[in-house]
Amino acid sequence: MTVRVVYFAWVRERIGRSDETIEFPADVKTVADAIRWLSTRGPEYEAAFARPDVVRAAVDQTHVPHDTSITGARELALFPPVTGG
Amino acid sequence: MTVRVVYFAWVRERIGRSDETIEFPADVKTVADAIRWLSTRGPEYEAAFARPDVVRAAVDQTHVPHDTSITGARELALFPPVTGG
Amino acid sequence: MTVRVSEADFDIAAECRRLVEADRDVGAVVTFTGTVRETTARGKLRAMTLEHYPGMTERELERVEAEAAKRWPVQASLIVHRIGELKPGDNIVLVVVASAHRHAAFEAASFIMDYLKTDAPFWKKETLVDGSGAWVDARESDTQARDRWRT
Amino acid sequence: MTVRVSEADFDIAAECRRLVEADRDVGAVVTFTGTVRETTARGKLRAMTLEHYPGMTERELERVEAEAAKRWPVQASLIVHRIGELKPGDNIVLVVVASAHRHAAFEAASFIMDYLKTDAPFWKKETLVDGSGAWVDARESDTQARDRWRT
Repeated sequence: MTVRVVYFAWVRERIGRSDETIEFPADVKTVADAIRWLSTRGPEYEAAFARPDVVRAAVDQTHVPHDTSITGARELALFPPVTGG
Repeated sequence: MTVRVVYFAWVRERIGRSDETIEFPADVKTVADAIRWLSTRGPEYEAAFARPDVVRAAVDQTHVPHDTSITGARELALFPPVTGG
Repeated sequence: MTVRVSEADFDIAAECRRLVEADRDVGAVVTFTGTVRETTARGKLRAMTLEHYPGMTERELERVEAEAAKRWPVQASLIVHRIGELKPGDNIVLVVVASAHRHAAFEAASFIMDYLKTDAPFWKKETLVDGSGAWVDARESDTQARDRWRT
Repeated sequence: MTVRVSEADFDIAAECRRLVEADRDVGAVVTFTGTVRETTARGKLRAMTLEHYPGMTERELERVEAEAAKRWPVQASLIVHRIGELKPGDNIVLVVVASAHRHAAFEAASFIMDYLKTDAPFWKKETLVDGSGAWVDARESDTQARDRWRT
């Protein structure tokens, strides 16, 4: 499954890129699976996702909890809690 | 007792003046007494104070209830409920 | 803390800028602007005339500003109230509250407006397009709004 | 109902005037302006950089505006949020709500700010005068502020 993955704030800085297109293996079904799988891609990903509980996610630009399915998703965003306003 | 009496809004319009200096007789002790006494001064005062319960008062520029003493007051203001803002 | 009663209009942006420039740790500025509505219960408005009690007005506005500053961490506040003849769409009143915290700024501004409505000696007279005039009646809901701060 | 994400500053007075001119029965306009504070928990600020998620930001802001209009009689509303590099004292965010009723305007503006804080995808990075930089931490109090609207 091919998904555009986008990163913001310190998640983006630690990984060293703002977006990439990822071909997830078939057993990656949820946001939590995706974060776990990405963590294994190298030390920069490991650093970004060292505490997966503080990472927030959006699927196709809607906030979602980590147990949400990413099946059919076009875009997965991973970022720290927001701090606007 | 000499008091400057000031009127606002429809109290002022009905009486036909914005202020006057009144020598109240000795038995006029409270705001309610003053309103009652003023009502007897002519039809314009009677019209202004036909419903004394809707008239608000201030003694020396502080809101007061009708049972407040006017002994020693320099200024008594009589007006409708306020409608600013 | 400033109060101003004047025939002149006000510029919200300039007033806010002044408060923030005076203190760079403000963070949150809430403003309330009351404007003259064209539609009244009696018909279409031509003009609204604001009368006030000079001296007492300023005292009451200063009192409510001081009370707000006692209840919330207000860094700066301003009340401007216009008097004289106003047209539909014109500004009537401006309340500005600056604080480090947004909830304090919202609550203090709302509190000031509720007290201003019931305690500041202003009276509005409406003139309709047909030429008829009438003093605006006070509303019971304004007294209730003020009283909720007393609990 | 309008949302705008932009590097450019905003003029509160001009924005308010536009809302009132469009509807002469507005009566009450509440604005919230958030500005960059010079003093931070870590030291004196030199600059703040605002990052956002283009597309999702606008969606979230439109969603919260629509939700406010469902809950209160909002006649017009506007959200402007700046991005890019800002200095102490600069404007960050503007929320304007126009209504016939002042309590509706106050509540809707406060509601919009609470949701914006927790749901709109913006991130702040602080650069201090000593050159050190750090991402601002989210605050638990903001989540609590939003959740009080859910009861």
